[in-house]
Amino acid sequence: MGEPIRVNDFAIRIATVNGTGSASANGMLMQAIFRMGIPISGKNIFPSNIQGLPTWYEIRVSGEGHTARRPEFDIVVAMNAETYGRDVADVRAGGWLLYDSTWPLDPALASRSDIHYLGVPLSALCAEGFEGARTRLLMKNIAYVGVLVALLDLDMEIVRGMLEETFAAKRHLIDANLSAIALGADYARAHFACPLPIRAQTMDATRDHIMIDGNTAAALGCVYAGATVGAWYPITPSTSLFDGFTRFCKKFRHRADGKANYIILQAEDELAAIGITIGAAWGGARAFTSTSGAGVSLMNEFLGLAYYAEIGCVIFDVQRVGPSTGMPTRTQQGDILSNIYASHGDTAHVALFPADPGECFTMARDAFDLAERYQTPVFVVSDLDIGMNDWMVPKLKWDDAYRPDRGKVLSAEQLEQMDAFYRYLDVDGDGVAYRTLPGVHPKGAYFTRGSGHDKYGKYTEDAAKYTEVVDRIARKVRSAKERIPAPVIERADGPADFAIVTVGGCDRAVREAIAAYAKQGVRVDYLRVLGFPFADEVEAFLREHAINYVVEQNRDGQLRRLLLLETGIERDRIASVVDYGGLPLSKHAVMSGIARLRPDAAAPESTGLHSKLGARA
Amino acid sequence: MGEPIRVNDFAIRIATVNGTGSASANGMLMQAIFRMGIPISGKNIFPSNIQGLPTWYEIRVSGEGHTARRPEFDIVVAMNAETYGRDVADVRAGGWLLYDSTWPLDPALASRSDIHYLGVPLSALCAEGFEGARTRLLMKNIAYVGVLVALLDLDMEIVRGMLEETFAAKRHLIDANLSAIALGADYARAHFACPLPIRAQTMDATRDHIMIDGNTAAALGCVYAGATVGAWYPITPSTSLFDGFTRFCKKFRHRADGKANYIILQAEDELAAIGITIGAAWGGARAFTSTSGAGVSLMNEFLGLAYYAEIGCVIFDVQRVGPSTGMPTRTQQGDILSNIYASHGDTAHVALFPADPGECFTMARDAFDLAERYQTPVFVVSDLDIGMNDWMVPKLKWDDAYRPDRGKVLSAEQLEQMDAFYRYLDVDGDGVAYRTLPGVHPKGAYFTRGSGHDKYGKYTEDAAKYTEVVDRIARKVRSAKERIPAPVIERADGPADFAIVTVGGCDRAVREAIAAYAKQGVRVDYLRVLGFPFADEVEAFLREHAINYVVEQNRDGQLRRLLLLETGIERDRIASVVDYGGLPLSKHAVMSGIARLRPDAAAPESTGLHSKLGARA
Amino acid sequence: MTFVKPAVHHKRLEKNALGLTVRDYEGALSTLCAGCGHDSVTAAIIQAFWHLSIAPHRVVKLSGIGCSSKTPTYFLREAHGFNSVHGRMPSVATGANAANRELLYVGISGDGDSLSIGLGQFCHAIRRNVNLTYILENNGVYGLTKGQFSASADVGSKAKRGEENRQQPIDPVMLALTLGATFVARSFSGDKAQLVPILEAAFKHQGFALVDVISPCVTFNDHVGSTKSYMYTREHYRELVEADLVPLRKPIEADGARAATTQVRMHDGSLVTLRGTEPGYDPTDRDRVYMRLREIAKAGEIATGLLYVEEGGADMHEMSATTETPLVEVPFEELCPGAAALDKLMSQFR
Amino acid sequence: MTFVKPAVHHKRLEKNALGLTVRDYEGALSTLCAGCGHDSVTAAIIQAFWHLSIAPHRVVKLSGIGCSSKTPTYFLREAHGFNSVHGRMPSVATGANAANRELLYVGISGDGDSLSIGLGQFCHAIRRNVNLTYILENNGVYGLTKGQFSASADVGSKAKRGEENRQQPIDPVMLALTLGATFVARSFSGDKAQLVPILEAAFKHQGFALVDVISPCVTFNDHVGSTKSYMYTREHYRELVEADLVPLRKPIEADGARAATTQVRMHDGSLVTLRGTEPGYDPTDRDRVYMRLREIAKAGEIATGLLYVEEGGADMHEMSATTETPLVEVPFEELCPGAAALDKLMSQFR
Ligand SMILES: Cc1ncc(C[n+]2csc(CCOP(=O)(O)OP(=O)(O)O)c2C)c(N)n1
Ligand SMILES: Cc1ncc(C[n+]2csc(CCOP(=O)(O)OP(=O)(O)O)c2C)c(N)n1
Ligand code: SF4
Ligand code: SF4
Ligand SMILES: [Mg+2]
Ligand SMILES: [Mg+2]
Repeated sequence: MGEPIRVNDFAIRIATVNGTGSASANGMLMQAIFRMGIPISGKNIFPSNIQGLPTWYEIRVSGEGHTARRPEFDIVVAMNAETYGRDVADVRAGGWLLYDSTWPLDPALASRSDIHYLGVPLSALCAEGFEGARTRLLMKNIAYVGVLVALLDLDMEIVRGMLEETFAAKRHLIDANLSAIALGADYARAHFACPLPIRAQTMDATRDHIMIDGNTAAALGCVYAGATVGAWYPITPSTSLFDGFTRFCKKFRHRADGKANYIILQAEDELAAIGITIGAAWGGARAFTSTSGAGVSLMNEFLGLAYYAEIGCVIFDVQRVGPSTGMPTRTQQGDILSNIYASHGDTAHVALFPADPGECFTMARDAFDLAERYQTPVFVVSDLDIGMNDWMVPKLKWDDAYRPDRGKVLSAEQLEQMDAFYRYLDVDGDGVAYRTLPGVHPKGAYFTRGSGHDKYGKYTEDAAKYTEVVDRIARKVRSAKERIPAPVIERADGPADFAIVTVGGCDRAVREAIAAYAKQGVRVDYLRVLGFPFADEVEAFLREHAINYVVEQNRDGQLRRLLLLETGIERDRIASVVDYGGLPLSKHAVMSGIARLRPDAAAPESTGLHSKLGARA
Repeated sequence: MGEPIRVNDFAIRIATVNGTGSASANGMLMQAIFRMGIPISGKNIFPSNIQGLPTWYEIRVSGEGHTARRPEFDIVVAMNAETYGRDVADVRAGGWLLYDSTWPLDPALASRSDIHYLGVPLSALCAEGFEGARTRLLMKNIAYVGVLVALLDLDMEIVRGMLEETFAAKRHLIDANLSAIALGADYARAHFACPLPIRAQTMDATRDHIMIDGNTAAALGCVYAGATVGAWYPITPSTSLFDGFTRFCKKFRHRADGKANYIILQAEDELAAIGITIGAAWGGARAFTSTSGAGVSLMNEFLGLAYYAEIGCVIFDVQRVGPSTGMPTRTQQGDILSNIYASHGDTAHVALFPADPGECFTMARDAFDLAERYQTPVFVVSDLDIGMNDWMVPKLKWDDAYRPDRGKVLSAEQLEQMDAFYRYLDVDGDGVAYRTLPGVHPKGAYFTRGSGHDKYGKYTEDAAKYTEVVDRIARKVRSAKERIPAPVIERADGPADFAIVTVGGCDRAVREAIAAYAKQGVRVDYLRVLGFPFADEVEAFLREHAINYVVEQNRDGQLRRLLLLETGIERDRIASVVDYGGLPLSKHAVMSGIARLRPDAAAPESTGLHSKLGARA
Repeated sequence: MTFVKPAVHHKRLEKNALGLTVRDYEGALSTLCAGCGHDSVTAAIIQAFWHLSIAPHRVVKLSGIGCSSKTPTYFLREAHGFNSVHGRMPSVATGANAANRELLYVGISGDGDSLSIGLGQFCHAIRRNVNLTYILENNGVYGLTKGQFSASADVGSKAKRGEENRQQPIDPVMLALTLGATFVARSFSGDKAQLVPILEAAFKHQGFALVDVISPCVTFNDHVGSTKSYMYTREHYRELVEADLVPLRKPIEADGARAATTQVRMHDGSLVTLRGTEPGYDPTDRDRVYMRLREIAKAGEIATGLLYVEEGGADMHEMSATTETPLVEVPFEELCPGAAALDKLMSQFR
Repeated sequence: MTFVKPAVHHKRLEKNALGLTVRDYEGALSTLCAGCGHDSVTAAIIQAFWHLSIAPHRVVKLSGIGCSSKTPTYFLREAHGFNSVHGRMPSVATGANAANRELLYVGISGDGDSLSIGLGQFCHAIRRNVNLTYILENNGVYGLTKGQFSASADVGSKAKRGEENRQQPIDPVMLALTLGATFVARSFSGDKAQLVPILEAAFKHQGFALVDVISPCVTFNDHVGSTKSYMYTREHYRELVEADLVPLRKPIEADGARAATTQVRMHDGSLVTLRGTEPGYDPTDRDRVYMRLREIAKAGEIATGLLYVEEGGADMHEMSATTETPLVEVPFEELCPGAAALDKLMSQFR
């Protein structure tokens, strides 16, 4: 074979049919490696359909801790005859194709001389080993896990422990799974040189970490931030955020009498979802909704109302490929501008950009604080990759000293002592007016409206009175930059050759690219924006560099556009590197994008077949 | 009095109560002056309410042809006791306040020593001269016209002719109106030195012109362009566009059998209105909708669909002050960006920016041609000032040789001869694919969808196939700049001190400012963008000038932002001059805005009181 | 039937149980057209709140956009008000109610606001049984945009300029009955004597209470040929059920004088007495109510009264098993599971 | 009742009047779950079009978003199709129909698509009486987003994970009857023998034809406890009216064998024969239909059949007095008034 041994550095793609139960098998594989202490990530490339179509699961294992997608597959597990063609093609040169050899492989597919074919008669083995069609189908998935256990040298004790945990009292399930694994592993050991040159080895890099998806983490953040009203309408890929919120509320939010300390409303559509959210926020609750691009499009009018009437609420946009329905099960960062400038008229909304589930958790909390502090809608701009895929992040932590920042809310006592209350008066000169909640005190009453009002809250059609209020609102929103988390900045050793600026889930791939550049002696400074309005550091950083590559996942370079509009940077110093086909970003896409703009820059090193990268699935 | 005589150069503001019939009196005044051959314009500053609130009508008369709003009133006709205060304050120093002296003026109001008070007991005169409360109320309006006929020396023969035309067979109405005019005029001649130093004099500058509002002209444009399906939902200030379309269709579009060659659907909301428009355009009709900002906000999702599924339809956005309900009866250019980038995901829409009703007519036609040629939504970005106010423009003309540009539509014969048809294939390499209409031929059938599709129209979730299509769409929309009307460019005599770039209805005020600068020896080059994507001339022009002031009517400088994003111009060479209080733009706002940015630039010359300009009404 | 203009009771200075006069329930001066039906509805709302001695600041008033939707400014100046966006008041009200279930919610809408752009939200608020009095000021036109037909315009009704509507009207009452609404009433802005007790009952109702009020638009829809004019409404008016609310505070006396009454006990214990004006009309039998209303409509009459009521249905909070404490008042300490719980939870993610 | 699985007629190779076989009416391969009710509906649609000998390319098929809304790809590959946005198919269909009234329009939607996000458009398409067959593939859940309750979920129906729905369902049939729909039917994806003739009649109907089809979601809503499962539907199924369409081409023969029939002549002259399965059921009496359906629903049964039909109502084009010529075909020369007319008009603006 001649292939050098590579420990804890490989990528696997598993091709199956959706709805056949492969998800739990893939999860088992992930968990086993994770529990071996090895950094790992999983990307689920699934169809917008419920059952019967091709689906892929990609596992990246990296002792160095790189967890971005790596579309260069050492092993492809081809369990779906329908996609054999592309699956064979997707094995890197020198890699391994694992397939079900119960039926012979089409000779046309079996003809790559630069890869290794590993045929395991999985169906036949399971037909022999198990009873019942459904069981056989499910166990076939477990059996390929078994094959991989042998090929990759996974720790069987860990796998056994996981099964015992999962099925606890159901001994027969533990046994069935164990024997399916044995079927696969034994066959592999009997027929192939196990382990392969690429393999896993126990290390200690995941001890304080968890595997979690961003929607679950965001949901947990909402629970911890004290959100009590959630309104939503199902839409991929945001649905699981409310699934999570529901689950955690059921766990944590029932009072002694069984009554709920929260209310979750499945709205009739996104207009209603944001309407409920705004109504509840106006009523004094921490309220939020979660949606994806199409939903935000429908919320535009209401978002303008919330901006102008100054109602602080939180919107999670778990982005998918748009415009229109687009590719609902693919990721993109295409809503950056439509979030920030949502609504007709002059607006700008506060936004936070998490890069991973850990930040989904903390930014969910921050979003509520910002929304209430600045009395304005706050977006948490996530995406499918962050929201639905399995990420390894440090364990989530909570500071029990945290108390919500409700901003400037007047209590009954304060109102009692006031001569008069005016909702939109800039009493403190900071652009933020005091608000009151319904029902608290007669003096707190005012009339909220999206139509022209003066600083006293009175209806107006007067130019000066109108502009006075919208000018203050502009000032107020701009001032939010003071509480927006500072950008993440990491500097190269020594003067940088160039800088990369990025946002959200591009983080991992960009860092991996920077590490690769460093190995090649190219020094790259790094900045990731965490929110909008931009903290001052953002512009300062851009100004430090002759050229900043703005890496993002949309066609039109929306972050770059936002930087152009909202900082003073010269256009020639920010260049777009975009990738928008819907797959999670890879180091390769970053480096080849930069190489295209900068012929002198290093292209990504290659260990195999790259020609069709990203164009698959 | 010492005031020099000023012929055909004055501004009048008439303050009344809405719903009391003053509109027709004001119209009569306008028409009389217009028929005297004198350039004129009227601005209706009305409340968002049906009856009983203050309303103003402003008439600008300018022999030099300046028809922008001039908020420096020589005469204020104060017919509404509720607003006496501000009406008195709004008379320029040296000007005249005309009020109903049936009741004495509050001494506090009568105390300005720098203006002339002209009291006419209008109510008393009408009580004497007419029977019935309603008639008296209406005739009081006609009576103030009579006063102005005398004060301004209007041509009574013209007035008489107008009345005879208007009321044709209704002799008694002609007589009543004539006697009301006489009541006012006689009283004025008896008590004041008539005419005033400011006065009208017949000239010949309106012969080939008409007085029309932009919505009416746009409606006519739609009829002439061959639009057959119109769907709308009422919203100020766009409603009168469909009122006009309905009227003209009734006039021009019924066949011999009385059947309609069009269908107008009052939709249940804006989502339905754009849905119907898209459906009809897809079905092969020239279809359009008309709305204002809130409506566009609601249309976002559908606009993304039309962009991505490539359906050419036309949307008129008659802008008002936003975000949210804002000031529905005030003007603004606040939707430029929300129109062009409507929808989540990466989009950019073609837009046309009319400056006056004449362009509303031609651009309505052009919009359909562009929509069908580029198979994409096209906005006509109008506003309340253009759409609802009375503008003097050259008579609308039509070329009978015009035939609609349907773009690339395959006929049954063409399809019959083809092997296969693929909806999204770039056959000609120009980014525009061929389309087919339903029902025409079995070979033309394809499946339209807003979800991922490849160039053959087939569903896809493949990165490369998806991006191939959206890249072509981006190219296609960019290429529309070739057919977007070229910008209006006017150059100063000799090298310019600076340039002004503007859009839409700002045109008149900017030109007036440039004329004023010229008188002061300041040379200013002028460019007005007529559409988006920008023609190449736009950037070339910007590059010619060290500084370009971008004058527009919104808070955040949206045109400037668009130039920053969509041309290569350096940010320091485009500076924002904005006015967004909701009133039509004036020369004064332009010049003082520029003066603020450029201390050396001339401020507007003043003939009177300016302190409260724009802040009124 | 002949129509009797209700006697206007000048109770201006009379005080209610809270020591407040009717004045204390007023708001800003109306800017609607003189004679607009909506102003009469406003007056009835003021009267009903005063009569029930509800503290103004414990009321939340909401609306969409339209002439009708402007009216919340004209009553209860001490109540928080929210003039939201066109057609979407139901969702805003739902959210506000979700946050604080203890306040009294009254939503004002128009026929355009509720039956065109807002139809979906209207129906879903009924389905969710939000505890909200929903007053639909129904004039058959879009008043604020100057007189286009709305979805409640009757077939054959003539617009001011003469066109005739040819589309079927959407009748909010029939719709609400079909959708399972638990309180359905119709009245007329010109009949305060009928409207005030209906509003009082609606305010007491636990759940969604629809009060459809024919409220003529004098400017755009009060001419001959219109079926939503004062004249037409008066001439085609048919009162089916008189309602009378006996608040909990007052002792309930048997009303021996009137027969054929149904008494419905409201959530707070107060009693609504319903007197059918025709024999056999049972305002608690949804299906028979539906049929009778269809008959009356076919006969060209407008059925009014508290047409249907069903007490004891679960409202949104009950269906959600929300705590009795308004969510806005639950202390953060109870909402946040804390660091220890998080730490424990983390083990599930390994 | 016991439910009899319809005999599947293998007419694959039989040709219709256009010389086409059933195959010519098929589309792409379905990507739905094996056993999904929607696929059966697709099969019935294919059958009905074939049987009526309608030229596929003269059909326009539209949908919103959902599993159900995917199905237009699976039939009539020679028809233009439009998979629009979620809940908004009715407006797109309205526009397409406005442009070309001559084609046959069939819209496919789901219960989420029609009764949640799309409720307003659904109701207004009924009100406008758009000439459109509206097939609502009703499974009580959002299939494509993985099984949340939809607005048609019955009270007490259990989700796969066990939660029970507590909100009243919206019944599209009752809603359509209330809103004045002129063709209202309900069927079951598992009963092709009933569904095919209903679809045929719907295609012939001039105006909006609602066909609500209980179409179980085998993946998320076919378990015990669900009221939209195959089992539940079969057990609670009650056929009220059998329909049979006799196309114009065929000679109409008296069917002496069956009594109690009503015959309705469709717009194109063909006849629908309706056989009530219970005495006295009159599918042309809206109010009695409404009442009977309520009774049946209360008894826990699901009424099916061509429940109500009214022919001869004005559709959208008739209400608009649109020319018979499809608007797309009116030549530009007739649409543009020309230079002279404009010149003349200009005098009005001076
Ligand atoms: C999104 C949106 N579309 C349109 C409008 C314009 N608009 C304001 S009020 C109104 C209709 C109001 O009718 P109705 O609810 O019947 O109230 P009324 O004025 O008759 O009382 C419309 C269409 C708007 N404000 N917002
Ligand atoms: C604006 C918008 N919101 C949400 C979605 C997500 N979505 C897709 S299908 C669907 C529900 C479909 O349910 P139904 O119409 O009942 O169809 P089924 O899948 O059950 O056949 C939802 C919520 C979307 N596509 N667009
Ligand atoms: S227009 Fe009609 S609805 Fe509006 S205020 Fe006037 S009368 Fe009332
Ligand atoms: S999820 Fe349900 S509705 Fe969707 S295809 Fe599967 S069975 Fe059908
Ligand atoms: Mg109305
Ligand atoms: Mg469904």
